[in-house]
Order: sequence, then C-alpha cells, then structure tokens
Amino acid sequence: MTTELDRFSHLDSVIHGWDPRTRIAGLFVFALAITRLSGTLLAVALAASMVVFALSRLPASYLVERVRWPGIFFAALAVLMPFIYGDRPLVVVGPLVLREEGLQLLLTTACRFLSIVVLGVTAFGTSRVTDSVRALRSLGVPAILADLMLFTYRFIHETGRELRGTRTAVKLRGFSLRKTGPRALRVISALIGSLLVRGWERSEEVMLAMRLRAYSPGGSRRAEGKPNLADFAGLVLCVIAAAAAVLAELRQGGG
Amino acid sequence: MSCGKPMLEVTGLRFAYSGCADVLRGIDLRMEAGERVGVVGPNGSGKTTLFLNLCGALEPEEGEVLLHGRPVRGVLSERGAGMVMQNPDNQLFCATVEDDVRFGPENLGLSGQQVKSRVEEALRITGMSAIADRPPHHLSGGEKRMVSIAGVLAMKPDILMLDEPASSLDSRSRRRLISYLQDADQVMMIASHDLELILETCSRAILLDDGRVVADDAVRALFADGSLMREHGLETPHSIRSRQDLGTPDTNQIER
Amino acid sequence: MSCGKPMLEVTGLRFAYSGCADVLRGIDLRMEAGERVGVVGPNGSGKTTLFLNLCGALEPEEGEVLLHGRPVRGVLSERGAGMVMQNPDNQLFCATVEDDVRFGPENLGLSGQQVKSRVEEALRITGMSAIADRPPHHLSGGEKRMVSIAGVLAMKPDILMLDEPASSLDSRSRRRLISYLQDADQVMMIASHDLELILETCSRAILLDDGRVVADDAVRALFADGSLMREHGLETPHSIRSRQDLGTPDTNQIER
Amino acid sequence: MHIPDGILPASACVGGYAATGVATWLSLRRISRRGDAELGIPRASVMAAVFFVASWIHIPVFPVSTHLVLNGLMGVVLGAYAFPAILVGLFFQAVMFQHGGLTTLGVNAVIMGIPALMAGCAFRILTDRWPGTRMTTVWGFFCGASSIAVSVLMLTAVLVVFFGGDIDPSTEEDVVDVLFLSHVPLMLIEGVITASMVRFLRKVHPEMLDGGR
Repeated sequence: MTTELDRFSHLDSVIHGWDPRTRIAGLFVFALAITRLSGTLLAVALAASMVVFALSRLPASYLVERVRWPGIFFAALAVLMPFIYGDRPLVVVGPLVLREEGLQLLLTTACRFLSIVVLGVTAFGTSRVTDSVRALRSLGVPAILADLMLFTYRFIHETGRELRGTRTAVKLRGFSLRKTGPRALRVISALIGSLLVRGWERSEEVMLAMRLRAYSPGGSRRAEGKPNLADFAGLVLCVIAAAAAVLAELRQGGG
Repeated sequence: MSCGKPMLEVTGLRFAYSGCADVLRGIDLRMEAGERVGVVGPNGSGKTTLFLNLCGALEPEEGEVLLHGRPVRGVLSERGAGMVMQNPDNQLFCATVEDDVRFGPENLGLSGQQVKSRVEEALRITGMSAIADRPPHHLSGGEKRMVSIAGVLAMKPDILMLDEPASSLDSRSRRRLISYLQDADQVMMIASHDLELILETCSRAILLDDGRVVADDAVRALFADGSLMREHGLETPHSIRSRQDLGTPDTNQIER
Repeated sequence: MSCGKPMLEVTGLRFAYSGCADVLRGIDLRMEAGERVGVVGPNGSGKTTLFLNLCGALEPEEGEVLLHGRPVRGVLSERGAGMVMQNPDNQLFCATVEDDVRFGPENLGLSGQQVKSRVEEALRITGMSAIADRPPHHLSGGEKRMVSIAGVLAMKPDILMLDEPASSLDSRSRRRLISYLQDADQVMMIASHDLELILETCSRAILLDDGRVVADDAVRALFADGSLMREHGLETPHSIRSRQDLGTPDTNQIER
Repeated sequence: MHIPDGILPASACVGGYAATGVATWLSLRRISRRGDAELGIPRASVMAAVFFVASWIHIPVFPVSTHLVLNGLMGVVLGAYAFPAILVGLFFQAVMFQHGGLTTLGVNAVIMGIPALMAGCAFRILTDRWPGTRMTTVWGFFCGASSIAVSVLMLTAVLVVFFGGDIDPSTEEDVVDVLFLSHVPLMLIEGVITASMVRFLRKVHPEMLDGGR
C-alpha cells in the first residue's frame, strides 16, 4: 500500500507554484460547488477539473491509483441505484425496473465524485504534506489539530513498519492472517493490542523528545510569506467560477 | 563434494522486493549438520533478506533452498528453519510470555500435551520459566530477546537463524546471550554487526555484500583479513587486531 | 576546588519515578568547559534518567543541577543542555528532515532568518544538508542518528548529551559517527554500551551503577580496571584487554 | 462505511463541516481545560497513527473482507481526543486512498466520531459502576459493537434524509434493512476485537483504558 503523498510534490508546474493556502481554499470552494451541479454544467466542471489536473503535470497513473479504491463502492452503487431510485421506469427486465432517475443520479454522482477527487488529488498532491497542513493552519484549522495532523502523518509510516514487521513474525511462526475463525480474531486482537501498547510507550518518548526541543502546542511557528497577486487571482477565479456555476444551476433549476 | 547430503544447500538464490533492484544476486552456500555460521556484512547487504528466504517467508525469484534435500516452501512446516527477528517487539505480541511461546507450536497443530511440553522445554532452555506469566511488553531487552528465541525454539527448527541478536543489549545480557549460544546444541546462523559475538560463537563466517557472498571462511581467518574487511565497510575486531598490531602471528593464536 | 566555576555542577542529585524506588541515589559531578565525558554502566543504572535530569526534562527530587552556576529549570531555555535520545525514530516527528531540524529553533521563538541559519548550520555540521528534503522514514539508521543530532544542535546547547548514539548502527555509520564526534567542537556527555566508542571519543569516563557514581576517572584507566568493570557488569574493551594480556604495561593492572 | 465525494449535496457537506467544527471545538476545549494538552498531542497523534494503520488489516468475512474501524476502542483509549484523532485519520484516508472524501469529511467525522465519544463515556460509566475483569470485557464488547451500530444508524439517517424522498417507501425500508444487516458481522467482529483488546490492555497496560476520564 503506497502512502506516498509527497511523491510528486517536487514537480514544477503552475499548480505547484500556486501558494498552497490559496490553492487549497480555491479548489475546495470549487469542489463544494460541484456537489450542487448537474447536467451540462457538471460536465463543464468535470472538464475544468481535468484541465487543472493536466496543468499540475501529475501523472495520470497517480490519479488512476487514487480512484481504484472508491471505484469498488461505485460499482456497488451502479448495480443498486438505477433499480431503486426514482419512479419513471426506463426498461423492465422481469421483476427489475430500471429507472430513469436512478440512472441519471448514478451518472451525476459519478461525475461529481470524479471531479472532486481530481481536484482533491491536485490540491494535496502538488505540495508536501507539511506545507499543505501549514496552509490549512493559516486557513483557520486550529493549531492543535494541525500539530496532530503533522505528527500523525509521520507516525503512520513508523507504525506501518511495525505492522509489517509483526506480520512477518506471525508468518514466521506458521500463522496466516488470511485465516478466519475465533482464533484468527484473537491473533488479530493481540496484534493490534501490541501495536497499541507499543504506540503508547512510543508516545511517552515522543513527548519527552518534543519537550526536549521546547515544544508547546500551537507555539510560535514559522512566519510565512504572503501569497502574491497571482495566487490570489487563482483563488478569486475559483470562487467566481464556483459562484457562477451554482447561480446558473439555480436559475436552471428555477426555470 | 562433501560426505553425503549437506543439511542446507542454497544454489543461485536471487531475490528482489517487488519493483526494486535485486537484493540477493545469486547466493550459493552449504551448511552441514552441527555447524554454526556467522553472517556479516554492512547494512543493506541482504542479511535479513537471505534469512527470510532461507526460512521460506519470502519466495526466491530464482535458485533453490534445500533443507535436508527437500525444497523449502512456505513456513508452516515443522523441522524447517526458524528465524528470530531483529526487533523482539515485532515478535512478542501476546499477553503473556507463555502465550507467546505457545503461539508457534499451536500453529503446527500439535496436541495440547505436546504443545505444553514444548513450551516448557523452550522456556527452560532459555532460562525464562520464571517469567512465563509476565506480559512480554514490560521485560528488559535481554529477557525479550531470550523469550523471542524461546518462541522459535518451541517450533523445534532444524536451523535457528538469529538476526542481530545482540542489538540493544547491555553488556551483561549480551554476555548471557553469548554463553547461551555457546552452550546450545542447535544448528545456527547468526547475522550480526557485533563481530566479537560472531567470533565467540561461530566457527565459520560468511561475508555478504551487495547481495553476494564475498567470502566464506573460518571466522578468524576471515575477520583477520583487514583489507577485505575494510573494503566491505567492516572493521577487524579489536580482539584480533591488537594482536596483529603487536606482531603476533595471527589466525592460530599463541597461548598466553 | 578548581579554577573558577565549572560549566556543569551536580550536587546530591536524587530522583525517583513516581511510585518507584530511587533511580538516582545522590549523584555529584562536575564538568569543565571543553570536556568530553563518557557515561557507562549496565542497563538500569540510571544513565538515561541522569541525562533527563541534567537537561531539565525531569525535576530532581533532591540536589541541584547548575549550568554556568544557574539552576536548570524546565527545558525551554536556550543555551541549556540538549539531549539526543536513544531511539531516533521517536525523535524525528516531522515530515521532512529540514522541518525536524527547524522544530527546536522555531519553538524557541527565534526570527525566521535566525531559524534558517541555525538549520543550515546544524545540517552542515552533521553533513546532512543533501537530504534536507527527505522524509525521515526513508533514511538509513546512520542518517536518522545524524539528523536527530542536528535537531538538537540547532538549539545551540551548551552541552550535548548523547544517549547510546551508536545503537543499531552498522560499522560504517558507526565509524562516521565517531569521526564526527571526534571532530566536533562541542561539550558532550556520551552514554553508551559501546565502550570502544567512548574510548575513541572521550577523555574522561564516569561509571554509574544503581544510581550512584562508582568511578570517575580518565577513560583508559577506568576501563582497564578489570575487576571494577566486571563487578558492574561491564567488560574491559578488547582494544585495551589484548595489550594487557600480552604484558603491555598498562595503568594499574595485575599481571596474570 | 465512509461516504465518498459526490454523493451528498452541498448542504449536507456544509452541515457536516459545521457539526464537525462544533464537536472539534468542544473536544479541544475539554482537552485544554484538563491542562495536559502538551502531553496529549503526541500521544493522540501516535495513537491516531496506530488506529489508522490497524484499518489496513483486513478481516475475512465470507464472502468479502472488511476492515476494522475501531472507533469504539478509540473512544475508550483516547477520550476527548478521539474526535480530533478520528478527524485527522479520516482526512489522511481521504487524501491518501480516496477512502471517504474531502467534501464529505465533516459528515464522515460526525458519523465515526460521535459514537466514539459516546463509547468512551459509556465505558467509563459502566466500568465505574460494574468493575471486574469479566464485566470490563463485556463492556468492551458492548462499546465496540454499539459504536458501529450507532455509526451505521447515523449513516442510514443521512442517506435517508437526502435520498429518501425519491425512493418509494417499501424499497426504502428494504434498503435500510440491507444496509443495517450487512453491517451486523462488522458489529460483532468489532465487539469481539474491542472486548479482547480491553482485556489485553487491562492485563498489560491498564492506564490505557482511562482515556474517557
């Protein structure tokens, strides 16, 4: 399982150069607007998201990798939704009724999902996690939460390594984690339990190490440069596009 | 080549973690019953990966690992190769020492009685019977190490492979470990940066670098070859070196 | 007693973790500017606890720790004692090397420019400038160690305390660490089981056992005292021992 | 069980964020009142990482496999920190694996986090009144299973509120039943794992169960 969020943060592109604060805020507002769109407007928004992604020069394979997981969820939805949602039947196959609204909703949902994921991947894949979290902090995320995010990110890797080590050890003593049954559950509990205890003990040392380096929560932090005019222009562009799209959608809905 | 079948025979072993360059680039080695072999080499030379291949936790890409003439497949079999991992914390995950030692034999599908006697024996051999009821998370480094050895011994492996057994032990626990290793009646391979430990416990040593066996010789002869050792990022242990400095003829030590 | 004030002066230091027996049972020691002192002793002798008391992370129950004549209180102050802990994994908590080194100076509330120059200097001194952008989980053991040292150096401590700096390093990284320590222009205390490392980097050594200073002497003289060492669970390093075995005159050792 | 991006309308997303904001604010206020924020943050981050990684362990439940949520256990171990820790965990799941979503982060945090806080409180109250090893294990099962149950109920409620109007009532009932029943195995598994974990921690590291205090 790859957890490398920083993998493509070093690339050089317009999006990479966009200040993380304005970038995350702008793309987020746009993504939020997309949850309100449908029809042609949604198609345009999807295209716009794709353009932003292309501008970021992130490889397409990165996106495909990201979409694989929730793809399963959508497959399930695709099977279910068209048959239960709405009341205008489109095709009737035996006891099953394929409904128009269901199909439409599925399409709409899938498009919204895709464009939001594309925007999210672009927003967070184009700077290092540290910079993204700092940006979130200046966007109003509480300092304690921001610290929590940074340290958690770091220890995900450490704990992941411990889990791999323990898995190997379990395997070396003849147990397969693919087994089912009460004993498997017991082993898994013991395994997670020992990760927890190790985590707890690790946290005592981490606390000490932080105090040794004068940590206080949300204490003085790096004074960051201000976003420049172009950064703000990007943000304003996003907000205007989002507002315009939503207004257009509302007018369409009204008319 | 030698009398009869060797206990362990490895030919042309290659291995790579998926998507990475080869870690093992063609390893050949043989080991007779009763031998005790040290494996040395810089970090990243492939020691741990070699062990994981020998005990069947990793599948070789090319080449073969034969134990008693039979290929090693998977790790479930009894009388195979057992491995004690470098970090005992990875290995000790049950609520008590006894449960932990019991874990392996239980997976072998033995009867309750057999499991019990195995656990008792393993704890006795390693001297850990007294702490059988304690949770392993609160033991000292030396105790953790001995319990993790007991956990593997309880599976009665033909070969016991120890990966960095002395790491983070203090001098007292290290000394206790060494005397256990010296007395144990068990075929072993020991990978360690602690060359003095290898020197005291093994008769033969293998120098691994960059996934290849660079040298395979009597332990003293190998460690005394200063230029070879330096070339592969190792230092001749002081116990050998000082004698050399003083002009004492090496390998076969003079008596005091 | 000596010329002027000592840099560090510890008198009658006692400490116990809440609800436990005393770990430190009355420690007295002095350290002059420019000294480099090794601290040795078996596991559980109180080395780490002593360090934590000296840098103010723990509050002594009795006794005093004076740095430049001022009592040490808390750890927030600059120019205090900095400590590099044993396990670098628990010490590198930021997502990149540079962020990690920056962590301390930022908490001290320095200006952006000052922080920047501190970080650059610390990375340069430890030779880690090239990997400033890497995440800590991709580093080798030796690199992690050097980065954790850089993180403390960036706070410009008067004394740098290193707890088991060589643990789990291979021979190459250990050698690099030793040559860094030898060249560094920094007052240090080094606690280690690796007596050869202490021998190569320190001029004076303190032997701690059961929370007391058992011996405080020139490093060679202390390590050569075989019976004292053995009594406290330590072994005279081979580099000294072999010379003794062969009759090389050494401090005050009886010949066999 | 996390709602991906694109499913919920904007109003739900904004509402979720608002509720999450309030819950986070309340949690953080409670934390800073206790005065151990300095020590709590590294602890909560390390534990959040452990819970995050534990969700990588797949448990085979014929014919599919599920992954653990463990929000009940988080409540028991982390107390007030459980909510921010879950929020952070969900954020990383969303940006690393697109599991859950960014616009739905607020809603998902409420669905997972509120039951965790409830489980923490319940565990503290129940073990205070009926202590003892056996009872503690029972309470562990109860908190583990019920926090999943509450999460599923909240999830169902959200879906029904935003989609219910357009589904005919009998189908809606079926869907709700299926949604709930399909989570029963997970409830039992989480209950069993939380119970044996609580027993394990009680034996090995009892102070880890004081999170709700």
